[in-house]
Amino acid sequence: MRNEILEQYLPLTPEEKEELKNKKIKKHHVATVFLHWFNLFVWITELITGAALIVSINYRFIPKFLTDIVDGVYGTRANIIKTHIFVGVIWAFVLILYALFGWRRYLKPTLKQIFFITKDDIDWLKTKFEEVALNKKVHYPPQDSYNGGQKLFAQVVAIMVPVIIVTGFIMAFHLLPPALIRWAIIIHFGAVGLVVMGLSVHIYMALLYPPEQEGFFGMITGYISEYFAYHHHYKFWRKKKKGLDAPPELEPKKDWGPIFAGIFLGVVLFFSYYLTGFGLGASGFFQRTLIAVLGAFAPEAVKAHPYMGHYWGVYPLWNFLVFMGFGLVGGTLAAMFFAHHKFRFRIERGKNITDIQRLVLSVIGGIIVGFATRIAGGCTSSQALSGGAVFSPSGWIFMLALFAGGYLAAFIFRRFWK
Amino acid sequence: MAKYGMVIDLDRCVGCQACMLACKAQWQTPEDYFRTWVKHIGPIQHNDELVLTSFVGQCNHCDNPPCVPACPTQATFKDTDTGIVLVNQELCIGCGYCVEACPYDARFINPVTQKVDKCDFCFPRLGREEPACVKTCIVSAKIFGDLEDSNSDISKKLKTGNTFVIATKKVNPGPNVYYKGRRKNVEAIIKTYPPKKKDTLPAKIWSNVLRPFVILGAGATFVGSLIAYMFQINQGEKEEENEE
Amino acid sequence: MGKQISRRDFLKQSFMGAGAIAAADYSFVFKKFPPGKAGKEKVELIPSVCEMCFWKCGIIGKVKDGRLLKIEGNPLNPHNGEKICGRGNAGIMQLYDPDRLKYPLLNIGTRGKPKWKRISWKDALDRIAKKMLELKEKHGAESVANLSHGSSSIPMRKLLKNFGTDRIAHASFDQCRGNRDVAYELTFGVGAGSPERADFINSKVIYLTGSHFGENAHTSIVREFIEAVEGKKAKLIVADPRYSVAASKADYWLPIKPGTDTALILTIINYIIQHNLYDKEFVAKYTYGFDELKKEVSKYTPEWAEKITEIKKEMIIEIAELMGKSSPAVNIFPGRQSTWYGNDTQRIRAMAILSAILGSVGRKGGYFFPTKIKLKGCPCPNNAKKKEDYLCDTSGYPFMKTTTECIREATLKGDIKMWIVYGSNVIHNTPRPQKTIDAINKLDFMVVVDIKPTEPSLYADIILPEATYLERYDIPFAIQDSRTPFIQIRRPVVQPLYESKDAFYIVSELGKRLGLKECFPCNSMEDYLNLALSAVNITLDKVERQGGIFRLEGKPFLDDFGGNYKFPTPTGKIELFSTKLKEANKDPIPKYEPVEDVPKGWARLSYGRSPVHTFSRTENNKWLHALLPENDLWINSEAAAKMGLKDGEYVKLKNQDGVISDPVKLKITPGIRPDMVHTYHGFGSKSPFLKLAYNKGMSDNDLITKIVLDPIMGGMAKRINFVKIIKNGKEIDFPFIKQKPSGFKKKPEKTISIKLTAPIPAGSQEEEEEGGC
Amino acid sequence: MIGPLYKILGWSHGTLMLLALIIGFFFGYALYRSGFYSSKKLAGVFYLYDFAVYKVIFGGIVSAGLLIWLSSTIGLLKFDMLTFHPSYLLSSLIGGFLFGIGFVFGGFCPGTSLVSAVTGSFDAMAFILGIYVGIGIWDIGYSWLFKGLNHLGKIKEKTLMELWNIPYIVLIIIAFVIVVVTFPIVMKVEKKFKDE
Repeated sequence: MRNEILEQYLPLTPEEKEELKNKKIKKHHVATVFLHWFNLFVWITELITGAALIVSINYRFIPKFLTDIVDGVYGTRANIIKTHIFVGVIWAFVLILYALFGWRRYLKPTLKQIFFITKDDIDWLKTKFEEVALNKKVHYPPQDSYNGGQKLFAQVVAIMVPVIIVTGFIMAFHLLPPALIRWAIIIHFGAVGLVVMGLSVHIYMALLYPPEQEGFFGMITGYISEYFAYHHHYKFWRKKKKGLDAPPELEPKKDWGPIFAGIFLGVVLFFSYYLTGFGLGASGFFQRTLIAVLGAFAPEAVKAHPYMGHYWGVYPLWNFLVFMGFGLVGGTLAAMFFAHHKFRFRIERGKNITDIQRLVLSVIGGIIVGFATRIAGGCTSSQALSGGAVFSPSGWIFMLALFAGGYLAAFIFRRFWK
Repeated sequence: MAKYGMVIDLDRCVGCQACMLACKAQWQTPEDYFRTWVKHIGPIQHNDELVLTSFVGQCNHCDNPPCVPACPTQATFKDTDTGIVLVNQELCIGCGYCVEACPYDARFINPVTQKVDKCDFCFPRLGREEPACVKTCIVSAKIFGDLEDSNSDISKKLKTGNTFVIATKKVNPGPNVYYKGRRKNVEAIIKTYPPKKKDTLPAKIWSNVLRPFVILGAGATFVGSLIAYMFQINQGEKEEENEE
Repeated sequence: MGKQISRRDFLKQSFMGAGAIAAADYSFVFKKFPPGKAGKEKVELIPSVCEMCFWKCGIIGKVKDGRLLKIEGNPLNPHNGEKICGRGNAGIMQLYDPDRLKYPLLNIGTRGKPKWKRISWKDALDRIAKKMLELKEKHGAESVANLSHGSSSIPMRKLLKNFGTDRIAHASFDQCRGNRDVAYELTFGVGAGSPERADFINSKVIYLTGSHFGENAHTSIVREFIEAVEGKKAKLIVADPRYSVAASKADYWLPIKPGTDTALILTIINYIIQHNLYDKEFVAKYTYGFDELKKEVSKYTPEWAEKITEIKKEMIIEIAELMGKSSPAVNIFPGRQSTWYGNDTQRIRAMAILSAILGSVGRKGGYFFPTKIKLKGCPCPNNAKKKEDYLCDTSGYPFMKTTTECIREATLKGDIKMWIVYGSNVIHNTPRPQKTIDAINKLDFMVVVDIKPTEPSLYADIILPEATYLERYDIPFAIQDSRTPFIQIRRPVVQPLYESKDAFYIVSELGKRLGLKECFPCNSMEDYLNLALSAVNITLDKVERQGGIFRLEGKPFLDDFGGNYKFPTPTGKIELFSTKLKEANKDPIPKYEPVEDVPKGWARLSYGRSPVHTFSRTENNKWLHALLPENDLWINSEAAAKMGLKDGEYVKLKNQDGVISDPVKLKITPGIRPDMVHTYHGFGSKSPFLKLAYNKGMSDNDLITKIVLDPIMGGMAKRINFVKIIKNGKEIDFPFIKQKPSGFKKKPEKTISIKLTAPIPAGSQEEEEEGGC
Repeated sequence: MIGPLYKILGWSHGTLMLLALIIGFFFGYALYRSGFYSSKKLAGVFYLYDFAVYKVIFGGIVSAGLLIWLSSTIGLLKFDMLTFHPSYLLSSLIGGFLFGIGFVFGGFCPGTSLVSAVTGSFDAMAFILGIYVGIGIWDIGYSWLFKGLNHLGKIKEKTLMELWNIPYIVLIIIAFVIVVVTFPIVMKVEKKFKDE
């Protein structure tokens, strides 16, 4: 595959160069352009206010006189932190929206490309270094829509931005106990530092370095000349022009057999009991997250409530079952990744009911299950499985009643799944 | 300009804890959190003498307080006019670096406001009324005043000698709360509640690993780009043509 | 005395407002305001009188839109000035205590396991009045008894006397300071007073017998005591088996063997007389019976005293010499709670005699005289029968007033059918609580008037919620035991919360229903106060405008009487030889009677106060509870080591009658004798309605079951109970550790001029380090 | 080291959170890889075409029971220090029955709904919305409607061993016998209904 590209990637004759120069190729979608310049605005304000906020000797990034200037501009330092948080929240909101709606068409392919380092990219870095430092005439190896340097910087940004947002929210809204807020602070500063490292190269390359100049205008208009594309992003040019060489797909793995799954779960349950003394549990996650949300709005009411009251600690989320829920989500994503399954939005339903009916049924099922877990004080994983393993009476009764209820309902509503 | 401090006369103090409650009433600190404390010591045997005293403590408003550099956003600072270490509630994000850094455990995180709370020598009452603990002390064991004003009560009391600070050779942030009293009492206090030099793991990692890495890294790329730009300028515009 | 600020300063301060009381907010500091310019919120300053204990300190309530924010001392009060103790500051949480009594309650459950029904005030008072009148017919007015404490219970006592019963006992007489007052009346003709009239400020020597200043935070006297000892460097002698706060400041600490104080004092008296150190001129002029005294005490020699009191004889001689030399400015402090071993009145008489022969009575540095202040009372005639017709056998006790024990006995016999318990936790303050509960169960009717649901309310048929001291007027306080006598007024700082009512409403409404209208002619407390104050021709609002205090002329010392003062005793002189005791054929001159020794394997249970609690009254106060949630048990470290006990462990105690206590935390310390344990009184509440206090700590009162009545005035001795330790069900005996005579003298301290640990001079802060890219 | 480590060694709450994350990770991994991201597979047990849920639960019970029994007999684990569900038998019965009905309606249980929602299934997300509503109804209505409903039929015993005083290993063997007997039957039933 690769040498085929190399053969076709020949230096251009002057005429071809002229011809390609005045033809335009669309590189960036308008949403990406907007997002880029929005990011620029955010990063400028956040860096200024952020750096101005950090004035202690042990943490300071910029010299004192600069922070005093910013202090002067904002009046009181309280305004600085308010601006910083306000802009941060807006930024996070926009990014999440972009990620949700732009997932399939933009984010997924871009991420896939960024984290897919090839030999060409490494060669590109070497040649770039020779060109800039040793001032040699170079011929770039064929690059995709993002060249090696841009991929490297994009990787840093892709990982560090969510980290910055998450730690930022923890700090701004006391989401976790002080001990973790302390960790959040240094991670936040470290992540910003990493991005800033890449930033100066990114700005120099785009703004001041002549050969890459056209890329800069590309980010304004969204179009670049075909020549620039051919010379700097040959693989992108080929894909755009000839629609070739999409990266190979890995075939998905099959599910485990139920017996192996049972034994695996048994071992996990054993380790849970051995390490912590508690069994597995899932319904607790929903109960405590609901309490945390309600508590955020009406802390007094929740604290005084006869049932919810004793779930309420100073940090309701700081609990075994809640973190088991986070772990569960992590485990699922990891499992999906290693099984090469594709993430796809879907609705599973029987043949003879419509999507809407299926959703309504799920909601009703959820309500009954949610309510039932409160009565029984647990769900399949905590009562049936964990309780069953230690033969707690309520566990076995719960399981038998579950099957009974289930078969009864299944018999009545067999129409939905047939 | 002034530098406020306090002298606590351990000989006069009877350990009645009125100061703790006056402070709590004035500043509504929640449940069992107190900005000032009276820790009863003894009666214990201290080199062949019986000792029964009270460690009356609060924020010492040190000359170079370890808590101030520990706070990233400088929410806590030593007010230059009065020498009092204050906390700006709006800037504080309740991370607790300063709480960990204080050698006297004089700070705590208020669970209601989720921000740091500490003694501020009754800053809003300054100049009009004595701090609540000084005013209510039934044996006038606490004397508050300006250390730099030589004829203030506190300076006169300090001149009578036998005054100590709770500091050791190793840990001496320059506290401004002095203790007057029999040597055996002060020694018992320092022995039971020594000032500890404390540091948190994240702070250590930050100052020894992350910060140098970030500063060097960002510095390197910035300087690198600068030099590259220099090269670019002195060998004139690089035309597109000689590209091949 | 604290610095007296003029009235102008005081008023100036109040108008400046007390600044931002809410959480500290220094946003203005950044506008570089000069410190001190606080916000302009309107904060009212209302002077009143504290009742977190009985010391009646003057306070100021800082109130903003009807809510009490802070309590501080009233600078115009000559006793405590702007100073108030921890409990005074925590008065706010007494007012806003969620568990306080809110509405009149009727018990529809059983006594001990109550179920409360809320009823109206009218209904409650009707029921009480109907019951009282019913009992008056059937069994006579004396079948109604009253156990009360605190200043707000005085109107109720007057009403009951008018109703026809004098069965009124207050714990302060037979459980606390009764025998001390009787001893002083027998010797000087006038009681020891509250606050005690000790002129510490001029004393050269102060002698304390077990008084633990600082652990009882009686503000004005602790303040003067410390000023004298630390300020004026008076010599302090403390005779206390426990290394108390006072002992830690003493020049001489005498770890005396419990029960032998009288022996020590009689030995000192004898030594001073033998070596002519006494004030001959004062004794000749003002005392009666000196020769009998000299003959009586001649047998008490220091050698004998060393064996009895376990204090080195050199030490006894040294302090006797010191007292002799420093007379008359020697202060033999009478103490306050003194019902200890059963011979307490004689002990305090001995102390009074010692201060008399040193000539310190009515002299600077000694014990000064009270100044009579006559206020008009409410004209309630006393229709109660004469004392002889009482059923309590007071024959054996010549100076006995009605005591709780006497009422308990009468109730068990069935002569008393109804109790009105007014502001007194009878189950916690009287020994042998089971006997009190048995007595209550025999009652027809029981009424409790209190601010908190303490133990007695569990057995009440009707509970009336009384307003706390911050929500009511009270009778005017004429402070006579003072060098500068004054009158101070308690007035409501905030409106009464819930449906709590003040004493005047309760008593006048009850009076109406009992047909005793003329007992309270005034229709409001203000009228009553104006009537009372008219005796010194001032009005209520004149006093209030003056900051709640009205000063009078005092005549505390002999010189104020031109050198010849007639003591109100039968002989007109200080009776070293008591004529009244002679008539009642008791020992006219105190003798040393040995007290039962601690049996092997046991330890003597002693109790005391904490500076942050007033016994069971403040256990449920949120802030005070935060400071001291439960009491701990002092136990000698040597003994604990032998018994295998560790500090902070929880153990139970068993006393000689087999009563087992709740678990208590151990405090192992060398500062107490091996055959003695000590704890704070007032903990271990059994009332589930007090959410904070319920079952916290151990009630020492449960263990005090053996009692001995003082032969002269019937006070209940309490320090004669012995305990063993029970750890995880196993009984552990106390080891016998021979105590050799001792006595500790304070080491001289060389003053060091330089500050010992010189701090780093300010201003040399590390240079501003230039960081960042 | 004698388990349960958190309780015996007195680890901090933070460590417990870390352990919860790790255990949750493997729990989620196992649920996903056993195919429980699809409600079709989950509901299969009630429509007889795929008894995966039944097999996994019983397999888990037997294998976990065996490991727990083995470790507690050789003294590696203190059985009585484990946290047991309080035995409210009647509540478990009612709760279980209702749970079964809800399970059939929605096609998920709380744990598997989370797994499937994360992988993009809208019906799982609807199910989770339902769960929150269900719990909300309980929380809000607790004081006046459902006060004691979750504490019915309380018995003292925490395990069947105490209740029927049968040794632990015997119960495990019984469960194992059930597994060995029922699995082939179930396999046959699955095959019959699978083609429908």
